[in-house]
Amino acid sequence: MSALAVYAPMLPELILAIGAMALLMFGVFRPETQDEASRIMWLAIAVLLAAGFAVLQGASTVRLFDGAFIVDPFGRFMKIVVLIGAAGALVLSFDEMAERKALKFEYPVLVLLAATGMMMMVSANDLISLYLGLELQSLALYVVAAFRRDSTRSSEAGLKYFVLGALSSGMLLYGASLLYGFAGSTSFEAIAAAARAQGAGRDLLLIFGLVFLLVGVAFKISAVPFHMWTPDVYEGAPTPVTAFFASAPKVAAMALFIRVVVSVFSGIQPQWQQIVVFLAIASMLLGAFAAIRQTNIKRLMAYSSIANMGYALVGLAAGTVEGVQGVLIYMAIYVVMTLGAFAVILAMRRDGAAIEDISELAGLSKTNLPMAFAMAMFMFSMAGIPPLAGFFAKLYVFMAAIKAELYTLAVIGVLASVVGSYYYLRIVKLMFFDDARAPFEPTLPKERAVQWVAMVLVIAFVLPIISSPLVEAAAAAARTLF
Amino acid sequence: MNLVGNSLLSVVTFLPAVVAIFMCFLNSEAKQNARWIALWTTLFTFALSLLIWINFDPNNPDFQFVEERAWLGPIKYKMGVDGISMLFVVLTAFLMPLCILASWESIEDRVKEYMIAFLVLETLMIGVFCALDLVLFYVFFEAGLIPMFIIIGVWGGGRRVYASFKFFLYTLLGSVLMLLAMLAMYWQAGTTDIPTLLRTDFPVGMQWWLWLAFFASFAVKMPMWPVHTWLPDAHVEAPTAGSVILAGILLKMGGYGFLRFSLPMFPVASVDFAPLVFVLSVVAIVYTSLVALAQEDVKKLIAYSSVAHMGFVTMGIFTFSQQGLDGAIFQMISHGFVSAALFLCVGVVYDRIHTREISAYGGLVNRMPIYAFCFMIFTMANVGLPGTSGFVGEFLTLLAAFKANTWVAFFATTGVILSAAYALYLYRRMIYGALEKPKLKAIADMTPREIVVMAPLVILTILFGFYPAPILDVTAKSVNKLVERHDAAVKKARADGATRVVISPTTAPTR
Amino acid sequence: MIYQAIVFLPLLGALIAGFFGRYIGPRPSELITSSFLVIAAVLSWIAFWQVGIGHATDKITLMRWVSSGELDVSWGIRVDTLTAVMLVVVNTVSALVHIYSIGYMHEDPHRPRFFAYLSLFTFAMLMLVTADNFLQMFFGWEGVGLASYLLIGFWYQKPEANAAAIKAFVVNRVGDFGFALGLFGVFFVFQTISFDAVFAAAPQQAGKTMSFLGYEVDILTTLCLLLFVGAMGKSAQFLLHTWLPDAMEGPTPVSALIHAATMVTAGVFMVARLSPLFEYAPVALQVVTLVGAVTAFFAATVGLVQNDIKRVIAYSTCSQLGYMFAAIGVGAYSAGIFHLFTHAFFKALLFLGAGSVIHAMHHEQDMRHMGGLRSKIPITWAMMLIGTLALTGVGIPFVAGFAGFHSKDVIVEAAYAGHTAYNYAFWMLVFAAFMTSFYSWRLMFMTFYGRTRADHHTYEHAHESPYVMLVPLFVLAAGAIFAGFMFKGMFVGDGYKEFWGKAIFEAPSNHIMHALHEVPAWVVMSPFFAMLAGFALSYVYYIHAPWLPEATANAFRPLYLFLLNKWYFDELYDRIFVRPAFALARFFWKKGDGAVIDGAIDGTANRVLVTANNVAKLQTGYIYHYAFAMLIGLAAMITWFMFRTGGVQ
Amino acid sequence: MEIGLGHYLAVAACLFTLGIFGIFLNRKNVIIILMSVELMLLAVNINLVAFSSYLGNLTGQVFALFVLTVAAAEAAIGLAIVVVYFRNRGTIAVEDINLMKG
Amino acid sequence: MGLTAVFFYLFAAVTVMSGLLVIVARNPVHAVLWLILAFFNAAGLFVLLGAEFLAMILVVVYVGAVAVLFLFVVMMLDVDFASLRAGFIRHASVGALVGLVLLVELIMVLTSRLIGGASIVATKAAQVPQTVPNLTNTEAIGRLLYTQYVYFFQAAGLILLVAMIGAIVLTLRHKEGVRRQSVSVQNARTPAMAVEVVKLAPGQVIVPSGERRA
Repeated sequence: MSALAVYAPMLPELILAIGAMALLMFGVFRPETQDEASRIMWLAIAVLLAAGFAVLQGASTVRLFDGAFIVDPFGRFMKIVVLIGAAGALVLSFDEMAERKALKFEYPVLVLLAATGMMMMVSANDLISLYLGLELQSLALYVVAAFRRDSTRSSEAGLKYFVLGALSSGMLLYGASLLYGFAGSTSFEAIAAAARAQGAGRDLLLIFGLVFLLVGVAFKISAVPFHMWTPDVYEGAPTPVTAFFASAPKVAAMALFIRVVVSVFSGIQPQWQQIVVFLAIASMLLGAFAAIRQTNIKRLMAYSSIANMGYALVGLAAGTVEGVQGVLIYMAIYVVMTLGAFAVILAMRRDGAAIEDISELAGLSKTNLPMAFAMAMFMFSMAGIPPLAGFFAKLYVFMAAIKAELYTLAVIGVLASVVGSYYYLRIVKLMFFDDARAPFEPTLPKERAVQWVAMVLVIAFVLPIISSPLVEAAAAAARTLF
Repeated sequence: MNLVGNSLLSVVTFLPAVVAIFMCFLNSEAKQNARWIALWTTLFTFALSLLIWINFDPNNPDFQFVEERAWLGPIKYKMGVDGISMLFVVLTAFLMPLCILASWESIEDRVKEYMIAFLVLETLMIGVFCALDLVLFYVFFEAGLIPMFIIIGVWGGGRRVYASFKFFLYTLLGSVLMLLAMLAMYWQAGTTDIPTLLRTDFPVGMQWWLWLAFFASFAVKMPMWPVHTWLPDAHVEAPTAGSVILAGILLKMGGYGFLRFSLPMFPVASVDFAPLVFVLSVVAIVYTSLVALAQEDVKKLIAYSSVAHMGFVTMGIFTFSQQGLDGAIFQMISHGFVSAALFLCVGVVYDRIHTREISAYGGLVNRMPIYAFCFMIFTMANVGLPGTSGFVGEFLTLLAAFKANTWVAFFATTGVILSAAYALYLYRRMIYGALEKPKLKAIADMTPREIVVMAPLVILTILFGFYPAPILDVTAKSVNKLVERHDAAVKKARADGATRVVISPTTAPTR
Repeated sequence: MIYQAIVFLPLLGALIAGFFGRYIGPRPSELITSSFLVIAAVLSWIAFWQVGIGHATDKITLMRWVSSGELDVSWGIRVDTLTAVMLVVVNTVSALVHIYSIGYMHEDPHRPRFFAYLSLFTFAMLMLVTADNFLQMFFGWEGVGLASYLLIGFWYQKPEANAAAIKAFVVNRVGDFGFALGLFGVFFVFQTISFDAVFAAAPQQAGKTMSFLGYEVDILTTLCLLLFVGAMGKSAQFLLHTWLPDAMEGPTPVSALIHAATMVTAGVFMVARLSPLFEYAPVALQVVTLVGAVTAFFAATVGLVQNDIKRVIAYSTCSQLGYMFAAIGVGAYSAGIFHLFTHAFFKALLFLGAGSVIHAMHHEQDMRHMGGLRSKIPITWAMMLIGTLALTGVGIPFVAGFAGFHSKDVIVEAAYAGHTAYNYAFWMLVFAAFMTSFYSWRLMFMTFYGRTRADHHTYEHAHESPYVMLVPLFVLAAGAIFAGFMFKGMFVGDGYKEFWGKAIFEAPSNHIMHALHEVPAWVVMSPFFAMLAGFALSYVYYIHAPWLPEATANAFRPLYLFLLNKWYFDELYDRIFVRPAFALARFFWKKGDGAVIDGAIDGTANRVLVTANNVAKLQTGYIYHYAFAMLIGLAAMITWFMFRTGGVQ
Repeated sequence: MEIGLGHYLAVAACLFTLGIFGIFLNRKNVIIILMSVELMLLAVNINLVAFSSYLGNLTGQVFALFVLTVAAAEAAIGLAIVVVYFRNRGTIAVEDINLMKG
Repeated sequence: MGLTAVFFYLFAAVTVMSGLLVIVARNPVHAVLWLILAFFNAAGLFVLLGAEFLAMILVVVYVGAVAVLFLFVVMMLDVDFASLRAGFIRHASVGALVGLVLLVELIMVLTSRLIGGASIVATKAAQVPQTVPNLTNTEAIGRLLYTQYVYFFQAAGLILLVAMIGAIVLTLRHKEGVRRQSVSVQNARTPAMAVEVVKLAPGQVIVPSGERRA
């Protein structure tokens, strides 16, 4: 028993992996019906919840497998967010998929495996575990992107995602190899120690390793200029998948990003700070501008997520406890907003077909006020208007940036947020100011549930009863990295 | 007092929002219910706000009714009012029932949502004036954009989309910079507590930047020339009650911000930038008064006149004198109900004829004598005729401006001439003359409901013109404290060697 | 209590008539307001007696008004001789005008409103004259402006009336602009705006300078000049006079009350009230003289050729106000006020008489369409005659005469004694007296004498006014005859100092009141001869040789047109103020706000959209472009660090 | 001249660059892109093995082993997606893969 | 110049050359073949570096499986090769420039920094697993793989599982209308199920009852 107890900290990952395999078996040997698939979907959600529950058990920092796997409060925080994102995306998935008779049991299995990969990424404390986690996640995501294999768009999305993802993981690997060469080890601690050495900041081998590695991770969080896949994939992938893409993997990749720069490269903070500032500025600006002319709501959400990652990076650029805390809060709120927004997007159905054109939202407030109101709240929140959650997300990252005296970054950030608010407003305008179009089909219960929960969270974040647990947990999580 | 314990401010602030939440579950068809609920809520809120006034100690220059609760770690939920802010709370609560009444019949579409938007807006506006924490202030300050955006956009006129976007983005652009400044202040002072910050001396170099950032926000909100162009558009397109709130309360947030933040927290920068403010104020007064003269849309005209009147406010504030500040506050309060009343007046005829073209009217006095009377009172108050509330503020600010800079006073006083010109010109074109337009032949005078809306405004306009003491007494002590502290801070900073060429002229008479 | 009653009875009347006139009907409204005014007038005379004769000056504080820091202003009533004189003038004339109006306006459906305005005006005027500080004076100042605006525009359906009303208000505001600045300056210098405190502190400020608009200027001179701008506006002095003739669009009783007897004299009153300041500002006083003399002369020239009966009187008023200012300018405050006092009677008489004529002629005002009315309306004729005699200053030199004779002669003498450069003031005033005589008689001749030029119907139906209109005329006529004679001793005689008490201050160096008694005899005689000459010429032109006016006009056509068009002031102002203002307004609106500011904003917004399009175009959809972007990003970062770090390695 | 670590790294760098090159130079066949990715991974492997050898520890080789494993999995998935795409569009020309853009 | 150097240059040159040919080859089939050549030579380099096991794996897994898979797909997708590769070099110059910059920088940094002295290499080798002299490369890797790196090993397993699921889920199709052979059903067939005995009355017509067939 005691030998097994050693592995208790990785119980969440075990639950996910074993759960995935069990469900796979379950799916393979049961008749291929929608009901069965739906049951597996429920079970997958249960597995995710169980994993989440397992994450919550434990408080200390534990390293396993010669330090390749680390469980710490930071990781726990991010894992919870990841699991919420994944579970939320699954909840949104199955009504939609069942509706169009496209529910397959492989989907939840792949999501579970992807989630396993994400958990591994969050817990990675070694270049190899980083890489493997990343790839486990990515490969699953490539598949689900192309999941609707009869759809040209879906397969194109998968193809693009795959090709560019492969390129990015090539770059990441190249960086990893350089870092290995630099430090003589793949362990984060060893690299960190080497990077803290005198003069490491001028060692181009280390810097190149850093750059290549960060490029690979930046691709996953779709930071500009490594974002190019995002709009196309978001648009092409089945909408529930897009919802998934926009939530959990971003969080995992961001967790990875944070851990890598903060704990591995703390010795060369000025260098990575430059990269992060660049990525942040580019992402915020591009996200703000490119979204303006979009007509497809999923594309819009893609650019929105690019911009959001830029804001999150603003906090990271500070490189301080406050900064990391800000990013954590940002990601948590981002996931909620995103899931809520996608819950609305998924509910845009007419005559059994999903509608993705933004203009179809016109006059929604007249045909479905609760939904329009929820969407408006998400949009205002993403625009960073108080007292909604999105404002506090931005508040914390900018707070950190200001403390770190990154004034230019902060100013550009807030200006970009003004530009960005334009397109969020445009959606509100469509829903509230314009004449009504034909109503959508009635919102399905699960979608409505997600909409409502997310909306309540977004609005009620202003209450300390909602916000302070998150803020404090984020603060505690952030402190463990320093 | 014990009825609401120490949370009177919170109750006044959040009562409308709480009711709004309950109203969400109201049947949309029950329009009349929505109206009555909103009316009673706002009336009750107003009654509670009067409690604040009654229990307010005018001899205490500090914050009163202070309440503090934990919120976001170092950021506290802290509310309180002093002589500078208290009246704005009452003003807001006072205007709200009038807005609801003014929308009684003119809003037929989505009544419930409309009332909810207004109630939420009321909470946010009152909150702005009560907040004693930077972030809390910002939350209230900025959140008001949402309901206002919706109000203009949903219940507005033809170009409502353009106007609402302009309003929203303009204001947002200004205030995000302020947010950054607030954060910088937080790190500098280690707190977002406003009373503490009021006692904090920021380094002079930092003050400049902070001042500019706050200025960006408040100047847009005021609005000061040249960032004023959102206002005419927003006013024109907003429904009547929206214009009332916009002119009556939202504009005051800028002036309030200057008084609460710029002046006391960045005294040196305020002095250094005062010439800039003076120039902009004077331009606002002269330029926008002239522009008002040329308007063909009655709401636009009033909007431009608002800009001009706000010019007096900024000018008064940056004289750093008791009279200037008293005058500025008075001007804001007075403008709060005078401009509100003017927009209500426009609303009265707009509801009947559905046009805001001045040329579509003429000779209204023939059929609407009561209306003409009300309009006359407010026109005269707008002109700043002594005996109306509009005079006192203008007078005090100009008085103070003369002390600060005679050129400023000189040009600003020309506003007195111009305001007479455009206001009377408007009155002549709309009210006087023969009733010739066929559409106007059957126009009816104000209904009892409209009279009920107007009457308090008329009474207050006259009352405060003859007896402004209730307002001036309340503000005096707090303003005095502000001015003294400001002077001391500037003296100290200058003594510390932070000498800088100040362009503000010294016009001390040789004695 | 008596003073409160004097001041607030009119207000009460105004409120009753204004708010409840619709319900109680026009006749009660008339009666209430008129009787209140009569009471006030009677009380005023009592007050005059108490103060003027009994020297019982008084000060009453009614209520706090504006208080902010050092500024502490209250509503109050200040009663001294100056106030008492004004109370008498205002309330007497006002009461008479009220009564007169009952007849004059009896056909008008809006009588309650009219009487409310009249009473409101009276109240404002009373606030002005009883002010104990600059601010209350300013209140009254603007208040009479408002009432004037309302009354001029009383017939709101007439576009001309509306235009005139706005013009009156705005031009007055130009004056108020000066007043306001002066007021601010006073506070700035003295830290108070209470009359007593300011007057007490004024001597210490004499000769000191302050910075104003970038110049170092003498304090008191500047303040007095600024305040005088206010007086110019209200008293329709040269350059700011344009509103007064237009104001004749209002009902005639209004012209009598406001634009002859009371409001326009507010400027004179103000300068007299502020004599403790002006006395220390000799330059300002010189300006006052100059403006007064020029106005007297200018208005008289214009009056020569006007055809509207009321306009003639209006220019006459303007001219007479110039006399008053000229007197004050040379230091003869009491002379100025004396003329104000007498002028109120005869000018109100003339206006009301003219009103009676107009009433008789069914609202015909053009003298070219009158003539021969003497037989039709003899009482009116008689009253007008008395008024004319008083105005032109008929009297026996060194003995006695009509009211104007006494007061005007004192002014002319003072102007001589004042030793202006080349005695310009004296000569201008004498010449103005000549012209005054000419146009006054011209008015008489054209209206009442000769063959009628009115159309038959109108002429036939011309009828004498009812007694409710005539009785006020009688009272005023009595004043026009006796006021000068009776009160000369008090106002400008040897006991004048005792009479005025502290109400008028004269600097120790000011000996004008003595000097004017010692002017040469020819100086004393000069206005008399000027008057005679004017009468003679007028007689020749309009009775003896009626073809002469036209011939003269044709002979001196440019001059005639120049005068007829009032020296082209309206056109000039239209060109340099009104039209440029509107042009500028449109320019600022369309170009400034529209093109530049909104252009910049919308332009920025468009730039954003264009940028957005371009940015979106970057997203070509081609994998290789995406890969290329990544590569560029990578290469850029690598290169950046190469160069950042390269130098060190 | 001794063959040092640098030589191997240079070879790897060349291959890596070629791999990147292949991705955006290639306009016609998406499978070539996949092969380019394989080239990149090969470069990485050479790097890892070279470092491993010169450092005298095996981590690099183990890493390379996993890279190989993952690369195989990646190739499988990649080719599967290509097949799916081909079934839908009947082409795998890179230039045709631009249904979604903007 | 030792034998190692000769082989190094040989393998290196062929690897890079065939790598180049992979991306410029007109025919995808050729490209795959060039790729295979590159792998072979890379395996040679591995051998030079003492990593025999990896060299083996490279040949077995890559050449034997991956490359063949490529070949299979390329040929399966029956693409019209003639029309391909027409617009090969359009933005090549810019791309080449950027790529060249990258390459030069990489080589500059990697060679200048490391060929001379592997200083960091020497100092930092201590705390990580060493090659054990008396074990073969394969054995050493094996020992590590199942002890210290078991976590990675399991993770790699999951990845392969994902790849499997993914490949199947994306490409496996149950075509409608295709009859599949089911041995168990065939074997379980009894005469009772196959033959129906019908008694016919004279003149009665047999109506085929297709519905009965299971």
